[in-house]
Amino acid sequence: MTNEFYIYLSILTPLIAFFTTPLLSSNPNLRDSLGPIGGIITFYSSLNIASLYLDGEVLSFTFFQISETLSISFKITGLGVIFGLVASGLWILASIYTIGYMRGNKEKNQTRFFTFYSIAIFAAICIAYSGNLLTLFIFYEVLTFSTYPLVAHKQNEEAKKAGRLYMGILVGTSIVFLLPAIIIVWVLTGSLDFSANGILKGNISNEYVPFLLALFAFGIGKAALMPFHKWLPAAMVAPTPVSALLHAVAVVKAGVFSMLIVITYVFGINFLTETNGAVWLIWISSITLLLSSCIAITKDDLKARLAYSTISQLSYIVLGGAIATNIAVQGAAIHIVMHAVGKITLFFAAGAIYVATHLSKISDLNGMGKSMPLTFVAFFIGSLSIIGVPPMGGSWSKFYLMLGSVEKDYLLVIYILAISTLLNVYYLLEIPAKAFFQQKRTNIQVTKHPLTVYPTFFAAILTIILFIYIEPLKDITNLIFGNS
Amino acid sequence: MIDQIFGVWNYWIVFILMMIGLYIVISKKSLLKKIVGLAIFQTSVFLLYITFGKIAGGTAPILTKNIDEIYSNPLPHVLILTAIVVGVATTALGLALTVRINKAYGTINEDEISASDLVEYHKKYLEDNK
Amino acid sequence: MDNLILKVCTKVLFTPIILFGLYVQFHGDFGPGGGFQAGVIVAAAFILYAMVFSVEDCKVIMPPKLNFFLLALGAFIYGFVGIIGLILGDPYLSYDVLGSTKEAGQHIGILLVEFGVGLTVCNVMISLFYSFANFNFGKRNND
Amino acid sequence: MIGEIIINAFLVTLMLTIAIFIINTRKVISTILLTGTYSLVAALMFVSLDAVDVAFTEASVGAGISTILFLAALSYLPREEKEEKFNVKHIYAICTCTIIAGLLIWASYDLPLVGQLENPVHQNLAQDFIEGSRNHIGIPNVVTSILASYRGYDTFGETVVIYTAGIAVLVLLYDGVSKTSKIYKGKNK
Amino acid sequence: MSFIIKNLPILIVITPLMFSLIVAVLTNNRIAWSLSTFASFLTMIFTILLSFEVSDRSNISYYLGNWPPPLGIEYVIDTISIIPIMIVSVIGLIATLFAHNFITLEIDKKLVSKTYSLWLLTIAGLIGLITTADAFNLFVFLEISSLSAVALVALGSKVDRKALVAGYNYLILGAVGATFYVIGVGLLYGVTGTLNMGDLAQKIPTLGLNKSVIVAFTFMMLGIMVKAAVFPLHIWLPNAYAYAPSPVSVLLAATATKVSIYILVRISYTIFGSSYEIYSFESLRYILLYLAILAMFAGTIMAIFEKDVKKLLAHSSVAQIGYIVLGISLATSPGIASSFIHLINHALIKAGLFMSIVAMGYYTLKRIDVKTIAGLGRQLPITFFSFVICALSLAGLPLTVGFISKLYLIKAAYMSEGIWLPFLILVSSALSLIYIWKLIEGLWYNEKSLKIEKIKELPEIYLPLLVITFLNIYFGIDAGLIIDNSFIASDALMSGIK
Amino acid sequence: MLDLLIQIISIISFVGGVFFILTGSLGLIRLPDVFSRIHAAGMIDTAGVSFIILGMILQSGFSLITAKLMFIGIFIFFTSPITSHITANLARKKGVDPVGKTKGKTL
Amino acid sequence: MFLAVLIALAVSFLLILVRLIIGKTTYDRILAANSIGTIIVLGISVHGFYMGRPEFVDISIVYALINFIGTVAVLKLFDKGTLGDK
Amino acid sequence: MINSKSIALFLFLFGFWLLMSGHYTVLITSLGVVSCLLCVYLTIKGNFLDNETIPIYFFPRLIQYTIWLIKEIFISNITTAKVILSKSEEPELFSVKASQKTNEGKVTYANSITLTPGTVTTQIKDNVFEVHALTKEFGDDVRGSEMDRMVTWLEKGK
Repeated sequence: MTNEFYIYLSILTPLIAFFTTPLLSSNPNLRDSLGPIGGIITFYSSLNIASLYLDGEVLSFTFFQISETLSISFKITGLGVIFGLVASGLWILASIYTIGYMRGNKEKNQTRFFTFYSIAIFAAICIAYSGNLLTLFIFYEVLTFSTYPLVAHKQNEEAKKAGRLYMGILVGTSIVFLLPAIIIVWVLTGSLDFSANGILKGNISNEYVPFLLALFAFGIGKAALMPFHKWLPAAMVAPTPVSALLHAVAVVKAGVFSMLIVITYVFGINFLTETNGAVWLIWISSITLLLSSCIAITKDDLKARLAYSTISQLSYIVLGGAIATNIAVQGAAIHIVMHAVGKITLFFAAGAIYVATHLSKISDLNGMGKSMPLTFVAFFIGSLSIIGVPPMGGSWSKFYLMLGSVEKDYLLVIYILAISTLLNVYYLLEIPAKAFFQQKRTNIQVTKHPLTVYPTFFAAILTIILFIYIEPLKDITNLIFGNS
Repeated sequence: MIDQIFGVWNYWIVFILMMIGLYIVISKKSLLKKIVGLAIFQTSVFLLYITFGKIAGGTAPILTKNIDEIYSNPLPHVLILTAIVVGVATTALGLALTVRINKAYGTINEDEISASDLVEYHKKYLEDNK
Repeated sequence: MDNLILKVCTKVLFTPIILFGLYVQFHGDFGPGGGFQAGVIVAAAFILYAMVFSVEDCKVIMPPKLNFFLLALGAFIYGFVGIIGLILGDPYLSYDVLGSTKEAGQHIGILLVEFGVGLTVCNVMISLFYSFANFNFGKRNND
Repeated sequence: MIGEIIINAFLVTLMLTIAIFIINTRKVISTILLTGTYSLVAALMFVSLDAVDVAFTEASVGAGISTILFLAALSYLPREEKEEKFNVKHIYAICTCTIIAGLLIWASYDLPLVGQLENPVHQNLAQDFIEGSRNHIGIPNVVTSILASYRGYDTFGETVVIYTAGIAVLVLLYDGVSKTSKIYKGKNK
Repeated sequence: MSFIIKNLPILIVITPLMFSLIVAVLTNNRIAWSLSTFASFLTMIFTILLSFEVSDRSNISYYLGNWPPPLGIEYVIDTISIIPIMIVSVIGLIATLFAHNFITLEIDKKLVSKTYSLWLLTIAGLIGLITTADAFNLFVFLEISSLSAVALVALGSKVDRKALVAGYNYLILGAVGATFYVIGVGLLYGVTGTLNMGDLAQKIPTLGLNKSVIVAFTFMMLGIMVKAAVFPLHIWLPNAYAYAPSPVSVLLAATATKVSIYILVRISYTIFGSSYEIYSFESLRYILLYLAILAMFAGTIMAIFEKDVKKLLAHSSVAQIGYIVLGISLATSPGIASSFIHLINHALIKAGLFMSIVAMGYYTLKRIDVKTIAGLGRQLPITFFSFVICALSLAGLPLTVGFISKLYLIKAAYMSEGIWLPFLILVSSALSLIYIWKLIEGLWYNEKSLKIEKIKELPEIYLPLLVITFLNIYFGIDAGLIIDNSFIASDALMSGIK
Repeated sequence: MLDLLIQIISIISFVGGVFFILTGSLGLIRLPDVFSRIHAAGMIDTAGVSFIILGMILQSGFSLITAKLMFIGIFIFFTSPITSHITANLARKKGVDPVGKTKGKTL
Repeated sequence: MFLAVLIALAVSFLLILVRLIIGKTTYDRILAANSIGTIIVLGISVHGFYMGRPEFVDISIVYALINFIGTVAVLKLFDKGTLGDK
Repeated sequence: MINSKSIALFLFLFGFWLLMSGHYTVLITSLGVVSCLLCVYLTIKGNFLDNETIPIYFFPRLIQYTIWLIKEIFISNITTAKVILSKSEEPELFSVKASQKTNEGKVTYANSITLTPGTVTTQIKDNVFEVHALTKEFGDDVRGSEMDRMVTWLEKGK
């Protein structure tokens, strides 16, 4: 059994799920079980890939060659391993949760939903293991297109409008900025392959670096840098599992992952440091970070608040990349995992609440903690993780980011991080606080679905586990800059 | 000297003739007049070719018994024969189109045609936005 | 035109003009002229006839269907002469192989080819006149 | 020799005069008659430049068939052009034409003089054609032998062009062209 | 069999030509169509055989009438000309297959066989243009193709009277262009005494610096630029493509201007390439470059504001021609190669776009408008799928042919002009997204405006439509064939420049 | 001797032809209305043409050209009255008033 | 001698051209055009003799023919307003 | 089909061909025969092979008439030239009766009138001709009806 087998396995499993789901539409149980099974297989192969990567194996293969310098190829990188683990691991949870949500909510068109869910995961995993910018771009687009039917799942006017905004911003930015950026890289270097120290060094004059980086930063609309963040709150009309997928697992993570990949493997952090090409990005991401936190406070809709929280958290990751030191990038990479787990907890909780009560306003949640204790405890743990309070996983990443900025003497960044944490505390902890300590206003029918509650709680526990077992993750992030 | 002048005189007049034809094509509004202009333009080009083929003191390139005869160059003649046919084909097609345009629009004046189109466009626009 | 003199004289002139056209057609080798000019002259005779009498009268002599068939046939003859050369092993439009000697072959080739040209040109001109003269003849809707 | 030149110059100038008259005639019939005359004079010019075949064709086509076609088309067209005021567009046109004419006249300084035996046109090919026509093809009219044999493919193309024009006009002036379309109307009820 | 191999260069021209003569006299429309399809199929087979021959020998010279070149007319097929021939014959076949269902819609039943005759003549004319190595013979075929194309365009008058005016303008401008070309050839003939392109290329350098040659070059280029619809001379194109009958739009949009552009290349590099040093056409190159840039933006912006879909696509063609000409004007081997790549790819893209849009317009009344086709995409999923693929290809999304061509164009532009030119190209292609999105949105999201009950797809057009869509993707993935051949061709062209 | 005679006769006929042609052209200019001018045109077509063709026939000697020249002459003789007649006829029909008096009962 | 004839023909050509241009009625113009045709027919023949290649008289015949048909066409157009059958 | 008229037409045309041709090879001459046959066929097909097209009965007296006519033309040409040069024109319009019975006869008469400069037939209605004359003398000539008699005589050649 060759080592590439695991790559094939992890890529093909969701693809097979994609093709078989429509065939099994008559048998909902079998159809729904495809998700968890696929997730387990993918996660298993991702773990194998990770261990192989830690052993120093270089895994790469070319799927096909378009022309001499262009190809569709896959390659395992440190960042890719992390993202692959996140995507596949959370797929297990998400798919179990989705079953509960969809059945509990009695949604229509479930087959279509599951079909596109699988293809989205497929695209995410392909992004994780892509070996060059072209492959990355293609699956980036596949991800965009495949999530569109999910966003517009409800097919009413509002959903369609949101879907249009979603597609408009994501496809627009990717073609208008990202694709040209990729082409420019190709023209400059004649290659699109990722390399541990970047490929641009020596091929571009220093003054152009910020511009090229800007094309990438704004082109990767999924990273939700302001001013291209509007799609994220708009996409909140989607069913909650989709929001979870969008905000925690696949889409936004694909965005920031691409960002990090570009910064580390295309530009190279040393090159960025030399040219100071990423300084502006620090400020942009800081502004995004603060502004979106402020907006989040004003939102009464639970999912909208979480969405702005996501925007803010994504900026942490971009910020980590922009600081461009080893530690900061490692922190960013770890934050991908931590935020994913934390945010998925929060969304699961929100979805569970919605399934149980059909409530989506924060102000309506007063006193609900007593009806749904497990859910709100999970929500509380998730919030703490996002805020960065030990012993939750989120504290690690914030710690690394701060280390990174200290290393570079960006003291202002530390202040910003601190302010943002305070804001986080305010807008996230307000919800469990209200749920537990306020008086319940009306009698609300609560019909919990077990498959929505337990994954939520499990995800919350996962945040704590990740705080303790951080070592393997650290090992992988240490290898981001080369396998030596 | 006179050789010099007449050596290029033909060319010059032919060039000016061409430009008169071209001028008519460009500036006249009447579609029929444009075709006339095109005919003049093309005929003048034919003259240019034939002028190239001429040898002073030569005769038409139809062989006689006299071996020493100087014949003008027959190749341009052949080319122009072809070109004349192409010219009449263009004229015929242009006329057919003009006739059809006149039937469809009731005019062959360029400005009036575009005005008519504009009116039609606005009518359609109004209908669409009812 | 309802003019006695013109009608009678056209009848008289019709055949000599056509014969003159045919003369030009077959004497293109020796003097000015050839298929193209001949075609035009023959067509001119038909056009004269159509103008003086009526297009319908002219269609008795040259029915439109025949006219159209000959129109295509002329060009076809030309192309086909070329194809014969091709089949006999020479490049396209090579007449050398058509006759016993090269010169005879060229003669036959040129004669046939010119005939094809004449046929096409003559019929195209007649067809053009038919089209132009009788456009809008029947009842039509507005464009 | 001088006679030739005089005839040439006379005819060319005559053509110029006619062309200038054509620009501003507004009666279509005069335009057509003048164009016919223009073609006739051009044909005379061809005769004087030794191109008898071309003259033959120009006379029968340019002056004959073209004029008849114009007249036939005129049956359906307005007989008089609309009056045009001299406007900016004319100035543009004049400028364009002047520039192009200037370009051509500039080019004419490097063109070989008319009628010189040593011109490249006469040095290349011409003699081969004449000898070839005499010896290989055996036809006195060199033009015919080039037309039908040496450049027979051009002539084939020419035949196809005229065929195309014939068929195109036939199709365009087909009597039933504007019968109402059943498909379009039917589909939208 | 050997005589077929020996005569392939002429067979690809006379097959459609002779069949067009036969087709014209038929009365049965179905037979006429079958025969036309057969003819174009045969042409494609011959072209494929010819391409094998060319790859063996790299240069095939064919003497028509068995007369050696300066005396007679010569046909030359080489690695360069095989590319446009391939485009014309393949697109010709696909378009002919496609035409069957649509031609009776817009054209009187009794005229169908004659229309097919004109159709085949267009194809034959275009191929003849490419193959010939004789400057004057080129003119003859130019006229065959343009006259038949004009007639075909004007046939659209049954649906919209503007087709007549479009055809008229096409005719007049085309004739002026052709006459300009003839003047150029005449001047060259006057100073060299020959018409054969190879011969001309040899003789022009011996003349030294000659005013007539410069003017001749200018005139020939101007003439062909009209036909190729290079920017300021493109005014005939949008209307001609927009108001032509639907299948004709497909054929013309995909082939006609491509061939003219090929001739542009041929003239500037084969005839005048050998005297490049003497005249140093550097400034002329820049004129072409700026025109191309203007074309890119003008075409795109016009397309953005256009409502009529066929016209929109025609405007986009103007912009795409700008890209192609830009590649040529770089005057480097990668530049020309990128032009050739885009030449092929744009033919595939535009054929696909026109086919799918026309197939949707089948149900609309008269003009295909952004409004009238609203919502049709949902009812015609396969057609819509093809449309989306081709549209994305036009925008240059990876995995489609459009991406490949844009990539190489930008690279070539960067290599010879620096970063500003790629930047402009990127901006204009970003702008092109606007109109593409407008169409996709109209087709998919907008509510259906037509009150037609029975809308279902036409299975008859699946074959051509899916073939072209497949080609759009296939050559986007396995681009080696196109890229390699384009580079071979451009190297062959550049080797002529001394 | 005979040659000289033929030369002289042909020159005379040329002179005659030129005389009639010029007179005819003059007549075309200065005669008052279209009907009168037709007579002048008729003079060119008959006397002018025939004299000049006669001169040319004499110049060419007896050959095919003679025949062809005669055909030209005959053709012009044949067509000239027709064109004159239809021009006059049409002018009358369309109401062009002749100058001078009108005798008898005209149609 | 032939040159003299040619010049005389040219002069009369110009004279008739004056009539063609000043016209007055259209019938004058047609008449003048017809006469110009005749002059040109003669001119071509004489020119052939002048150049020493008199065998191209065929062109003159075609001229005469075209002249005739052209005149008939113009007159028919004036008479009936069309060249076809109404 | 084959009657005296078609044969006469054929012979006439073939004579015309022979005079024009000048190349008396078998090929060209046989082509000439074919051409002449084609022309005759066309007249038959167009259904106008009649006395008007081929007035064979004119032939016996044609030469004599032609000579007379040429003489008339010559005389009237000189007169016309005089009139033009002396500016003594006094045009008049009048009508005369023609005594011919057949169309071809009338046409011959009308053409003869027109061919002699100074007189032009302007209209024909049945057997009344409207004639325009340059001067009174010309008018008197026509009214004197010598020409009418000559044409009638020619017509009687039957």
